[in-house]
Amino acid sequence: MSGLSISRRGLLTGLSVLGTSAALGACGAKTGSDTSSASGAKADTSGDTVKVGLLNSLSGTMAISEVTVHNALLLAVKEINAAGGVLGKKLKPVSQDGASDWPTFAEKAQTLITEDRVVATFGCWTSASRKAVKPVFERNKSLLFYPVQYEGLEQSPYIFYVGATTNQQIVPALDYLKKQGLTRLYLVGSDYVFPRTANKEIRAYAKANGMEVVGEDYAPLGSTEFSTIVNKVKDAGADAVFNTLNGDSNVAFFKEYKSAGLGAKSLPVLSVSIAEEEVKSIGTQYLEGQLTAWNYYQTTPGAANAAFVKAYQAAYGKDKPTSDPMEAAYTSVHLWAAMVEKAGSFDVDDVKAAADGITFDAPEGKVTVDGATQHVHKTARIGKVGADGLITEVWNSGAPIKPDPYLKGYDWAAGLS
Amino acid sequence: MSGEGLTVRDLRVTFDGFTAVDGVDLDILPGDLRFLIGPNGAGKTTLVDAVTGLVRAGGSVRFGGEELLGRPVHRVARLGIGRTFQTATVFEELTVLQNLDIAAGAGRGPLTMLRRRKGVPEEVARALETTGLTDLRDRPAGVLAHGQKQWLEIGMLLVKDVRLLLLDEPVAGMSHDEREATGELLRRISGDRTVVVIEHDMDFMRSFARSVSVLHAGKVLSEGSVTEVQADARVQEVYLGRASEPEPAAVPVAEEA
Amino acid sequence: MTVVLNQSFTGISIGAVLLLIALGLTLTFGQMGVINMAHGEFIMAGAYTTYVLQQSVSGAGVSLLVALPLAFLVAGAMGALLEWLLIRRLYTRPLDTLLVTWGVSLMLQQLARDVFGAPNVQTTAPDLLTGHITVGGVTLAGNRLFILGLALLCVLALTLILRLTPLGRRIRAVVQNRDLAEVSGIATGRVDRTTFFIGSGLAGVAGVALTLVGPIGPTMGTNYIVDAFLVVVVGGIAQLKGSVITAFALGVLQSVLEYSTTVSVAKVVVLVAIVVFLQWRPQGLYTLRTRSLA
Amino acid sequence: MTTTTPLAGKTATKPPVTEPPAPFLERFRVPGAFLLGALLLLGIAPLVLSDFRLSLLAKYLCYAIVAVGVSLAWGRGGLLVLGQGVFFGLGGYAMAMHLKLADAAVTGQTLPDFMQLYGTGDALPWWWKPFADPVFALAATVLLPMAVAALLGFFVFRRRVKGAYFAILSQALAAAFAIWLVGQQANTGGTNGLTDIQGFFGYALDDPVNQRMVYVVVAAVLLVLMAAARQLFVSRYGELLVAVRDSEERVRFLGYDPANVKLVAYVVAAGMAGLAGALFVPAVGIISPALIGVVPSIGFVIGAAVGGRASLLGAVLGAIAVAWTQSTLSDAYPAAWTYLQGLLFVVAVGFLPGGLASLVTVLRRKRRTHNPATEGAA
Repeated sequence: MSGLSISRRGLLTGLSVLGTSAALGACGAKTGSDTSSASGAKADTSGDTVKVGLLNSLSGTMAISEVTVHNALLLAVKEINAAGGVLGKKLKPVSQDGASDWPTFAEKAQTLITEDRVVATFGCWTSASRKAVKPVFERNKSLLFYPVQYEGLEQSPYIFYVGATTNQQIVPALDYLKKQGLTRLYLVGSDYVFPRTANKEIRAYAKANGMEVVGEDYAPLGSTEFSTIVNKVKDAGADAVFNTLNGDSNVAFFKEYKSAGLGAKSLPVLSVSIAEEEVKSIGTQYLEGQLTAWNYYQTTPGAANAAFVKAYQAAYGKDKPTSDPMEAAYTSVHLWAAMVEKAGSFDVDDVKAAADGITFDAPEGKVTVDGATQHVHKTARIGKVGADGLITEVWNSGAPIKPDPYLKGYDWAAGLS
Repeated sequence: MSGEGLTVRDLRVTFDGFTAVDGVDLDILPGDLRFLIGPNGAGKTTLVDAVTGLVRAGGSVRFGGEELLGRPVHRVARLGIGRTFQTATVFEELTVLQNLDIAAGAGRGPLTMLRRRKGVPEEVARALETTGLTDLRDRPAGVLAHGQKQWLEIGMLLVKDVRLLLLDEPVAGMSHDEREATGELLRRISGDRTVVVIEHDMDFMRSFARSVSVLHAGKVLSEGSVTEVQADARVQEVYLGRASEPEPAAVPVAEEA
Repeated sequence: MTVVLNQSFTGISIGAVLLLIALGLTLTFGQMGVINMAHGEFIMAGAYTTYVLQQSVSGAGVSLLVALPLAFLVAGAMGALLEWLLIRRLYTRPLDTLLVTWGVSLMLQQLARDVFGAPNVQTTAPDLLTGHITVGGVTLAGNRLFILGLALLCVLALTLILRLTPLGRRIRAVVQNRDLAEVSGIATGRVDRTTFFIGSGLAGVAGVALTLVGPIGPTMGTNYIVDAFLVVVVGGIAQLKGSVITAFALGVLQSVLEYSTTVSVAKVVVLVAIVVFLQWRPQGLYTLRTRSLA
Repeated sequence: MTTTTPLAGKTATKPPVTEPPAPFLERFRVPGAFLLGALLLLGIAPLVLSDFRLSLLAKYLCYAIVAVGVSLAWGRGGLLVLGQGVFFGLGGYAMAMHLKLADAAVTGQTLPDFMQLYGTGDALPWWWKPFADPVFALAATVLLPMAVAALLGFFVFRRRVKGAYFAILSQALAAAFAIWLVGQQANTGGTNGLTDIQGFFGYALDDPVNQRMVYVVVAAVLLVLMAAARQLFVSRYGELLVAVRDSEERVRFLGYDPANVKLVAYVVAAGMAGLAGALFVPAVGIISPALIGVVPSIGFVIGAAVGGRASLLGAVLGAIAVAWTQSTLSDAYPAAWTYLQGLLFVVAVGFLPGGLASLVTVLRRKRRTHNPATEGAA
């Protein structure tokens, strides 16, 4: 019985403290005002080394893909250090595990910036993780380099988008299909932001280009039961399937696809999330002859790529494939280093100012940073899966395509965003 | 003592085609201490299950003028009918006092429920006295001896002023002294309540029963005082070949399928 | 009409997968009342067994046939070990078993990741099973027919074991009355372990079958575990036929809904339908009505 | 043990029994610990921790709030609540929807940013509209989860769905809710969830001072809820809840409806999870389906299991400790963390069902046997 009265006292104490703190809080900035006292923890550039943050999912469902990106980032850091570092300072990579969980990404981004005081951060894979960390980087005025192709419609002042935006992957892929006379499309995707946004753009493109979308289906992320969707695809009378499925779902989809008697010859599938690593886990038995759209393949010709593949396999295993996101991650570190060298400073504003026009002879070919959008000029490449599990290019855009995240240069895309 | 006691008419319980209770009629007057005996499978426990709403049954069961069949268990209980089980079920992690307090409090309002118990309610104190558990009231019920648990169970029925007690083999597994004490307890509480006891122990029955019903194969075989029943030829026939005092079964739950 | 027939076959084949993954649970959960969340990882063990075997045995068809009994033994042994190490100490605490085996499942997943790597691995299916036959406009996929046949075979075998063999009699005796079985001279501990061995072994067999339709990776078990339990819960834990009917019914329901709506909607509707169904029949489709064991 | 015999009537009636006065220290143990906790959380932590550490602690305390409810429903009531993610999510989304609308209003928009990108039309869905009102939104963070829990619990408990069935059912619901949220990208933000939240009732969240205020609110709510839960634990209701856990059937024969007893615990736990979700949003700045499905829902009980489900303090400290271990260990040793997490489940639940808190009791009991004078001092 004494518990009751005392708990009440405790409660009152709590409330009074709450009251004073609320009064304190009133000194804080109001929404929308620019008087925020947030300054962002300053990166630590005092010593002989500077820290760079690597933010990838090392555990959880996304670890499958993100660990390879992590490896590629480490490789790039090692190369830069071997060449003398940046502005004479060695880079010290600090890894944080996003654990395939978006709130954790936000927390770890904050850790990298305020605790580790990194000069820049590289990583994230899913759009969801990028959306989760975006406010953290903006609030702290710190830089993130994002290495994966994505759905566009974004332009944060504190993110450099090194992967393809839609006009460097989806649009060229549609151009290619149109050129092949495959005009009736069935859209299959995982149920999340990228496929839904991409498919919206595909519909707009199709309408303007005399193509037809004959069906559109989404499977929950991680779904492994595709018999009904494949039945629907089969019945729809499509010329090609545009596939934005992600991860495990691809395995189940292609196994089902084959056993339903469909294949590259009868009904080709163009996938935008299947790279060399995924081909390996799905099986060439199911994928041979199918199409993919990326900016880089392990087989992409050129000395830069030969060196990259050789270095990667020397570090991580002879049978390890290299893929587009890995290449973009690798490239992103080199691009940042070049920006810093040009700026002569690690300061975020200086680096941003120096970004425009920075080029790098990347494994995918020459890439150039577009300072206005903070995206990268990239060459689009359509590839075909071979019996050896590698993807060979069957078409490319000829020259790097200027990034256009909001598709402003395309009339058919008006009203999309 | 008012009311008409327990009246059972044509009670039937069937499990998947097997008839466990097959048209039982019983009249138990207020203040009676009635023993239900019968061989394994006679339907004694099922009868009590039916009366307390645990199994669905046909026919009619009235107590104090109210029809019991068709009511959910807790509503039957609120009419002043309480039972115990073959294996004593007390709340092992609560103290004796807490057990009794919960038993006493079914009608409490939400505000009382949300407050901490202060002191010992009068009826709880009385039940502690009656069952002789006063000194053990702060012990967790889980550590009580077997007999004490049975008394606690009976005490939990007493605190809420139950008018009809249905006890399922209350002395099974008890020592001789415990049996005697339990018998005395039953006698005392049956003065102003109706008590029905399911029992295998014939000595215990002979010592304490006021009246006896013999069940066999789901039907009432014989009814009357201890001497009348013992003299009944049909009863002797049913028990012939069996020990007149079968040991309490090792597997109490499954014996009557 | 073809659409209806095609979808019916799809529904049945989804049902066959559900049945196969749930079959082991009808023993471990249905008969023994153990909620084994690591069941999914036994499925995974079966799939990885197929993968390892293919690395060493050439010929996809042969390795698949060898994988079936081998996966049964591997997953069964893991199950028996789990029973011996942990579960037998927890028979009186079913809810705690759920959490403990969830912990085991996490560790097994990480183990698979450390041994086989985080990415999915691939197996090659024999040509016979990647093709299809067409009967009157209906496409019958080889892998689906195989899974359907395998599921029915397992049901048959399990029924025969439970009904006809001395082991089956012992299992039923222990389930119905552990104490009585013990005093009748049955080594209940050994029967428990054997039951668990068979139940887990069936998960291994399911794992082999799943290599034909889905991904093989460390997290594959988690894809199936909730569905598998739902089949047994809805079917009623007492009888095998409840699970059989439920698996096919859910399969057909899922495929019909998917066809007419979207996969997400179908999933949500099926899950909600299950919750509602359990309101109506809390003990599932088939129950054993017995005297209350209060 | 001496055999007592029922001898009523023979013994003289004793004077009415009252509770023995507790020893001095005992009497102030609980309130003392409570005040100490309050001092630590509200006084010392804000002084010694950096802004960043404090915001992490705020997040852990949100999990601890869920654990308070878990301790009540599972620890006391034996209801293994494996679907707390649903209630956490309902509270979180209710709060985030309001904050997104408020953010949009500041910049003169009618639609939250994600709807402008992914939405179908330019009208706000009808079920978003009431959340523009702060009072409605705040009430909804608690009442919405409670209402859902009440509806579900009413049917489930009445039909005597219990134990494993209840646990599996909760998981199915958590899965269904997460899938639904993901599928409704135009209205809920899909997998991204609701993120990039700028303000909290007019205060800019990027200001560290305001972040500290959020922390204080979270800590105060935790303390208040712990006090409330403690009162429930020691009340008659608390005893009855334990009785229901021990033997539901018996409680029914005493004339109670156990369904109602369980319903109260379930609904209160749901409300607490909802409040935790609502506070999580300003503390972390995001709510997403990743916090709602089967796996996170199981995660919500692990803290309570490790610390001691039946002990309020144990559950709260367990939740904080597990969250802290996860975020410190998983970077350096992601694999080791997964093994440890699995091991925690096995050891804490399998071999130490009382959690770490039971170690304290065991030790205390040991000490008491050495010093019998303190026992039963009446």
